Amino acid sequence: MTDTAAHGSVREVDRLIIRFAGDSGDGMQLTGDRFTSASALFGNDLATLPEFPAEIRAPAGTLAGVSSFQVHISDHDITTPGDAPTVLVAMNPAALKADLDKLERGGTVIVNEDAFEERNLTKAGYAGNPLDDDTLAAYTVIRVPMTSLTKEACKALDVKPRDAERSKNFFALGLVSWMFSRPVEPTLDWINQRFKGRDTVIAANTTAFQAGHAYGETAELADSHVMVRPAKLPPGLYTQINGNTALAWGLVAASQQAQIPLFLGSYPITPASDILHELSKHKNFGVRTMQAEDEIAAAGAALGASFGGHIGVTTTSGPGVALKSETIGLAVSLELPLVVVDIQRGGPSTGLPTKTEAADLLLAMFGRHGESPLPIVAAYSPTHCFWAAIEATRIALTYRTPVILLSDGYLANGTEPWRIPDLSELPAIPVTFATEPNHVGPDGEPVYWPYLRDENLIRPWAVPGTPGLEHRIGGLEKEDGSGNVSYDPANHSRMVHLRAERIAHIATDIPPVEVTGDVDADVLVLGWGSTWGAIETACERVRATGQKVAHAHLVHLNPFPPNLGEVLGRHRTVLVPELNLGQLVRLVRDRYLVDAKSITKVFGQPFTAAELTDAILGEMR
Amino acid sequence: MTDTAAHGSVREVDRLIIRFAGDSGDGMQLTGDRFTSASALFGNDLATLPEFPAEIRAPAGTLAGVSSFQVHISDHDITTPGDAPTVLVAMNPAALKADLDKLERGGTVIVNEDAFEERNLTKAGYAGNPLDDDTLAAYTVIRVPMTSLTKEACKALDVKPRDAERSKNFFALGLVSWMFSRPVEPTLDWINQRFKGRDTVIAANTTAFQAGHAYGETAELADSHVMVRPAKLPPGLYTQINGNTALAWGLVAASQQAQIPLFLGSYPITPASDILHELSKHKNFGVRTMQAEDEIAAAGAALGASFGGHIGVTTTSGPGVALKSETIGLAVSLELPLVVVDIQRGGPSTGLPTKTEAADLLLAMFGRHGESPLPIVAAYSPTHCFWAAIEATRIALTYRTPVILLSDGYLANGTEPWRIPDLSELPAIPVTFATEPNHVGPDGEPVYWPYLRDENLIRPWAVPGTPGLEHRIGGLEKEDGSGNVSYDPANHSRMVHLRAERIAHIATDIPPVEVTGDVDADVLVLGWGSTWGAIETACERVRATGQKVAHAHLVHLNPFPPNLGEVLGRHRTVLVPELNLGQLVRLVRDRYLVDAKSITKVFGQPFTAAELTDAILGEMR
Amino acid sequence: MSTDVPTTTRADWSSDQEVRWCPGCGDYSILAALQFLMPELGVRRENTVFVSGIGCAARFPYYMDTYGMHSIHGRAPAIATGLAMARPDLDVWVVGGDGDMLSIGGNHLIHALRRNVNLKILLFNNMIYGLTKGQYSPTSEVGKVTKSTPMGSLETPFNPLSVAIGAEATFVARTHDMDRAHMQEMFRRAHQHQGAAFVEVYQNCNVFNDGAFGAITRKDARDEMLINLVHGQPIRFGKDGEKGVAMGSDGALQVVAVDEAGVDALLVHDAHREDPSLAFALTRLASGPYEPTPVGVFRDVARPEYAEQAQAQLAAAQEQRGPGDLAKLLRSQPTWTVS
Amino acid sequence: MSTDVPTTTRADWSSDQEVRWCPGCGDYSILAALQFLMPELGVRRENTVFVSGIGCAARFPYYMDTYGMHSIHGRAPAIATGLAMARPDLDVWVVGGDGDMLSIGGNHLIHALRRNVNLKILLFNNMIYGLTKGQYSPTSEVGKVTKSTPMGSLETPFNPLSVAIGAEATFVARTHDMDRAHMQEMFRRAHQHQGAAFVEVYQNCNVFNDGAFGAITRKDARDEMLINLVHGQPIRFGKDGEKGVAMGSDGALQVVAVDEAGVDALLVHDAHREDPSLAFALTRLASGPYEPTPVGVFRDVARPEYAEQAQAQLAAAQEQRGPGDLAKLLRSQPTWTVS
Ligand SMILES: Cc1ncc(C[n+]2csc(CCOP(=O)(O)OP(=O)(O)O)c2C)c(N)n1
Ligand SMILES: Cc1ncc(C[n+]2csc(CCOP(=O)(O)OP(=O)(O)O)c2C)c(N)n1
Ligand code: SF4
Ligand code: SF4
Ligand SMILES: [Mg+2]
Ligand SMILES: [Mg+2]
Repeated sequence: MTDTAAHGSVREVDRLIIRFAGDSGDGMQLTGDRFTSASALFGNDLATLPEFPAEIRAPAGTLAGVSSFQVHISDHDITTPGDAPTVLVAMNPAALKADLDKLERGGTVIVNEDAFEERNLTKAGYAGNPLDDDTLAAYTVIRVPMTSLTKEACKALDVKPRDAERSKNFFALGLVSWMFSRPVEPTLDWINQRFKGRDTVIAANTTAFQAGHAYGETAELADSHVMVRPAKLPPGLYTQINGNTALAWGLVAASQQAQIPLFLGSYPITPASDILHELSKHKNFGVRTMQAEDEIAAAGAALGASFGGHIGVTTTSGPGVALKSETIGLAVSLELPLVVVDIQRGGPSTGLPTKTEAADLLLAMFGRHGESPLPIVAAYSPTHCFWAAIEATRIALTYRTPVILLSDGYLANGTEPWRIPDLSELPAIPVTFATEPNHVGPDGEPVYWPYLRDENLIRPWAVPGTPGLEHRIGGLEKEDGSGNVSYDPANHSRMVHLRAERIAHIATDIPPVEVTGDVDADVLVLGWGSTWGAIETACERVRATGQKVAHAHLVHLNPFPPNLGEVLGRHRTVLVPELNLGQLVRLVRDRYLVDAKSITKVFGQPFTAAELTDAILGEMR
Repeated sequence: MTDTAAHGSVREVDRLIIRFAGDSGDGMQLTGDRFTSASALFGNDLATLPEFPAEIRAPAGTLAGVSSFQVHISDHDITTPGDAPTVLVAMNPAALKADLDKLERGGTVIVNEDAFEERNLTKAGYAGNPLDDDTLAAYTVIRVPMTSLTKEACKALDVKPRDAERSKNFFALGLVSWMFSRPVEPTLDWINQRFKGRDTVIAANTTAFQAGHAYGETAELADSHVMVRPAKLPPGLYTQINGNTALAWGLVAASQQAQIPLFLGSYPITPASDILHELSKHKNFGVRTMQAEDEIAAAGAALGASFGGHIGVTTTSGPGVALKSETIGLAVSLELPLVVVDIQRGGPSTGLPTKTEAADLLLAMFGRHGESPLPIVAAYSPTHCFWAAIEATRIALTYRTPVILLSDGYLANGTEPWRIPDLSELPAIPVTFATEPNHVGPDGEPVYWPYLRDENLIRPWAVPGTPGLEHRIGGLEKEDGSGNVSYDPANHSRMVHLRAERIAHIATDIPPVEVTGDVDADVLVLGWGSTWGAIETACERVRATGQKVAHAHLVHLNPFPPNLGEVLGRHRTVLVPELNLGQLVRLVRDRYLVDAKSITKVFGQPFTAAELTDAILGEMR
Repeated sequence: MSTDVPTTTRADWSSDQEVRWCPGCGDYSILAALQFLMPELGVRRENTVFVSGIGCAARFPYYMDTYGMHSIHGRAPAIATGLAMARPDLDVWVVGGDGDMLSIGGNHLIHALRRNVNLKILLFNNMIYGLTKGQYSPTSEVGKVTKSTPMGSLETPFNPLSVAIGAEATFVARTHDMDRAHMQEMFRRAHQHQGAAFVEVYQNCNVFNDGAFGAITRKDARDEMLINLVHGQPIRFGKDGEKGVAMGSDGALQVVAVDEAGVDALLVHDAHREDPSLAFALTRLASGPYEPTPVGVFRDVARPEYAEQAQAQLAAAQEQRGPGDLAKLLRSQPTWTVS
Repeated sequence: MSTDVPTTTRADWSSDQEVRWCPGCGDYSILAALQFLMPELGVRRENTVFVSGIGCAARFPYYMDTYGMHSIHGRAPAIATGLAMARPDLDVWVVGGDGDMLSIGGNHLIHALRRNVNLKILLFNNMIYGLTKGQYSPTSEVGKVTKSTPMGSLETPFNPLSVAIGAEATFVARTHDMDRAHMQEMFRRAHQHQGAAFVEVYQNCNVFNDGAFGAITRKDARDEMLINLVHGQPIRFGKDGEKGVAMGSDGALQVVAVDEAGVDALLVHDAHREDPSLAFALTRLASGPYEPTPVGVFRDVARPEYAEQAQAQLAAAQEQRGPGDLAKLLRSQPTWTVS
């Protein structure tokens, strides 16, 4: 900090939303990431929203090729990556074109002047040069020839100009770091770490970064010199984490808490692949990861591992869940633990693979043939993915059932600061395997009945290797108790009802849904999943207008928390914002016969707090 | 008829329910089938319920091996195979044990005496011989040594006793044919047809049949000599048909009406396989059938054929629908016609493959990732499968959408008389392919836009081979109009809504739901699928008690008929009987916020009219 | 396998469930062969698992008094792979029919084979769909008339052993339901193999495809129609071994008369050869169960087993980084303190 | 194909969609090869369909100005089979990556091959998952370190040509993205083949698996590392054809020095041989793209095509029973009249 504090007048603001936009090749994700980390280490609260094209590298200079990264930093507790950016860093015309309309009126645009030449302009579909006409009239524009300055700075080093050019994103990073008074060490350290061994690259990036930083100091940008003080977050040790990493760690934590080895069967798919990548790093935790030939095999392998006494997990996105349906149905029938993670993305079909959406709730609820109920848990923030993963695993292990854990592309890639919990804060997950016969056979000798349930309707779990408990289970209907194949009509009816009650009964083992804000408000906003942050902020803004509003957010979508009906009954209006065409709203209308109203968005992007504020206020008029 | 009328006193009854029960090896299905055909040709109205084990041939003599066939014949219009049989034909102890409790009090049991020996009795789990103790006290018992009498009768012919024994089911058939005054010719003709070329078999079966018939005449069974007069059905040419055959013919009919070749991609599965078998016989209609490597390939091949301008159809049961989910989602995105036939069976998982259930409605409705709406049509009787197939195909072709057609195991195998429609009664299905560009490109030349919709939001269908209309479609989100890949957020939202409206709009093109019975009743019974017959009969019985009740039955489950809300609004109580734990009831509660009540049965068997009558009356108290 | 294994008999390996195959089904003799063999393998029932898909063959696990799973159609190899990877200490057997493992389950089968995961895979090939009442299968001969192909099937059938070898299988064998001793020998060899072992069992479905293999498995036909492959031995058959298999000058295998070609001309069977080409050629010798058909172990080569290697990676990871420490993991990215 | 086909140029076959592969991706050269070749095949754009699954390779159809479908991951061979069966008049090409067609889509691929349905199947093998950013694929070498296998992959890779031949393929060829002329020759031959034609194209993914094939496809390496298979010719390679392939006494193929072994000892390539054993042996010659590797047409045999046969059955049925008469069908079971 000291070094930044050193310089002259620094205007203080309580929050800042910066959006880095450039070509897929320009390293915007990395730039945004570094800025975020520096801000995190500096102690701001923050939230990020990375956006990138579905192609590995869409054509350079085109709109389709634009990759951007938005970060919201503040000196107080925030829950979203922000609505309209205050600052837009545009590395080329396409980036400006794609993101300018997002910038708040009067905001600052920092452009890489050099990139605004003929070819790029036409590729971006600009007739003239927006830097010269009045396109940017409404904004503060800072033109910086980043490419040439970077090359210039790197002259001294023996790096080819083309390579030097690659470092221009670090120039941009250096410049913004100065403007917003970010500490420089973390970034310099990181550069040395990341490119260890490739000295010229280290040299070029470091030089570019420092050149950018210096440029800010020397050029007349003083009045853009801004600072956001650290946020007063609850004391503790913090780290910055995205949803997929948090989810992977939550699975590891659950396995540790239960002392049951973790087995991941997975098939790569955006935006879920990173969980496979992360878990495959932790073999020293006894975590087995298998990249299967397809999603069906991935789910099957996980189920096979569960039969063997491991906690089988399979991670995927919508198309994979559809494929796993039959195998999940088998898990329902076998009553074995299985955690199915669905990182939702834009659909239907292949849809928008890299964009977020939350339209798989009803698939999770009903996407199996026959009466095939299972619990559903949904994460509501990147860091909550850690806790949601533990909860999903706890339910799967405790109740011997497949559980679907819902997250989405926004949570998966979005990051926020996380107070690292003490291990003592983690729930215990006691699991016991059957080791003894639990029944006496017709001829009086002890036998093991795999479907002889306890008072919670949970069946025992005897794993291969246990002498005397040899048994067979399968997808055909089973006799209540013995588990032998049975075509008896009355038994089938009993089993169908038992499977349903078993899942419904879990409601007694989950926390009641909490209501935040004005419990006596007429309007309740009922949410689930990644809409949490936007809803919280929107509700605050609504209250700021003097209106009352309450917020309830569901982590358990099936079964519902026992008090949900009562909570809904307390409010005259129930609004249900969802990133789909209205799915949770159908479940609550059916279950509680309340005239809940839907607020929907299917733009492949999260709600902004502004959109929700307007929608809520609109309903109040 | 004459020959039957000839004999002495024949008691007339208005209806009869006979149940043939025996070992899987005893040919009960065939026996029941023949009796049914004879009755059909005789002019009775009728309905049948075949039941058989999941194994090809379960162990002889055991309960698991019992195969039975129930037929309801009457002189008036009936809609169900009947509740409690008046006559039970039991070929062995297991059959008696398995089905006796179904027989109505005071009913008649006809047993094959010879089969009631030690081994069979123990296999069936009888301590003593039920023919000797008072097990059958409450019933009229007719003991006939069928096996020995059959062997005896066949002595003359040169057939081995073991083979002769096989004909004992024809002895039983002959006996019952006499008792219930069935014409004999049809059966004799059929024997000669069916076993053409195998003269000894023909001889044995004919002899056994006649022996059984004679036995009735000679033995003192006079007071069991009963007759059910032909029913007064609407005039016309009739045939007896089961649901799967009717469904297959409906698909052929639809293809003929649309002049679009039929392509079936299928993978065998009970109880849907017979549709594949039936359609593969009709190659002279240009029907292509492909037995694919799995359900996914079957659906994929059908979709590929649709892309080529055929009407792609894929037939399966629950597990197959789960597997096809992703491909159906692609069809939703491609907006191509596809008919997915789900012959529902007992679930979850492999469940009860040969038993009926109707628990796939919500899977059909929501079993795809993302917002992926499609129309759903459900057949309500075996013969209605013909019309439902035509309607599903009409919607698929007209609106370029996958349609899920729901039937179930009971409809699939159940038979009833069908007045063969005149071809002029079939709906026209006009389909036009695009042959010309439908838009002008940027540079003014004509182009083809595959997603340029008409006023009904239907996109044009240009098939390969059409010059000038070359285009690419895929599962990624498409630009409204051009159909080019588009990641534009606003476009995605527009397309998601267009896909939803497109399906919702079909409501304007389907008949309003009709209410039968007392339109002014407080109680409305809302049904769908195979519960129709039982509901109709139950409602009649309720009215017989002097109470009013109305019945509405849905053929279109998505979208709902436009007048459904208004209909529901007219009745104080809405009861929804379903062969699941309550699925349609969820949809109507959500959609119309009416407190509809569920009546459920998951016994792998259809509702009996009695069960529903009690349930409805129960709700009235 | 572990020592001091209690001695068992067939009865110990037979579950209390009544067997529900059709009378006369070939599955009975395969079941008997295995139930009689298990006591000889020196393994424990509790460490033995049978996993199957769906089909008549797939009912198999219900009849073995071991751990077992009757799963869903086609997925047994995938499910068993997860189990074997999680529990390398178990003996995992996979049983399924030609439809189960070559039609819907074909992909899982070939991937299990290339992974060389420690599964003993028994394919009961009856060249038909039994449980669904007689449609043709991927091994049915061309022109097969069935309910779904009234004018005859069109597809060239898979040769299961060619498929397996094409998929990098390390152990490939064939036997048939009429010869218990030979079945047991094949199952024993498969069990000894470390890795994925694939055994095709010709199985008669006497209801829907009766006699499909009669031409080669009838007692009186075997001498002339079954070519017994024995590692290290020249490939001969016929009552007095008067016929043999030799490599033609054009590089193609052919059946020769031994007295004409001479014993030295005969191909000496080498099941352990790394290169699968010859084993593949042997699978092509008969184009169907109506020509002289090789039975026995076609291929049996050593290659690291999947689950063991995965296990080794876990061990190595613990070596290098110590056993997992959750507190450390949660702190493994840059951290800062808020006080 | 029909006569009087209008002459076209590459431009006619290029769609207006901008190509979205990474700069330097091998897919570009394959696309160019096909776009330049199509005008020579004497086919019409409207009768040509490209069907693909999902992956970088699978974006292919968007760039051809023909009919096309970018379907779902792994299912292209199945979807294309339905299309080809419904419309035998069309030229149907299938394009996909090694993950698309050998991982999730492996079963559809092998069944399409045994069916011998008239598809031209192009597998772009870059030995990696490109679109999902670099996980190992079923063709990745053992020990491959990727995001999903930080300690190296364990599975033995598929040899796509071995798999295809094991699955009864009638046409099997290999080429690579560095040699347009050779690619075009292979594509042309595939197009001429009546039935399922399988072509493996070694394709460089310069972002996630750069140089995977460099050792054999680099201009200066080709002479020594690529073994050109020419039907009817002895199999030779090396700058002056100084090396060749011969059948060893043990029945295994081996690379020999021609001057030592003599030309007559060399194996003469016979792509048309019914027995696939030798073609299979050739696929095993190189254990990976770092040893001398055969390219060209391994196998090209005639066998009735699936869709044509299906068509023939329809025709036969109409012959025998006359064109379908719906009224008759509805009356085809016993009927009675109610008056
Ligand atoms: C997903 C799914 N598809 C189809 C079926 C129906 N089915 C059950 S077994 C079977 C094939 C039986 O043939 P095979 O695998 O050869 O076993 P077999 O009965 O001949 O022993 C089929 C298609 C099913 N149970 N599940
Ligand atoms: C059902 C489904 N599973 C997974 C994915 C994610 N996915 C897309 S492409 C791909 C594999 C890409 O590799 P490859 O097929 O070799 O094609 P390449 O990108 O290398 O050309 C995967 C796993 C998907 N789109 N759909
Ligand atoms: S149908 Fe065939 S395979 Fe199945 S049990 Fe009967 S005989 Fe055996
Ligand atoms: S990721 Fe690889 S395969 Fe995909 S486009 Fe880029 S270079 Fe080509
Ligand atoms: Mg079979
Ligand atoms: Mg690839």
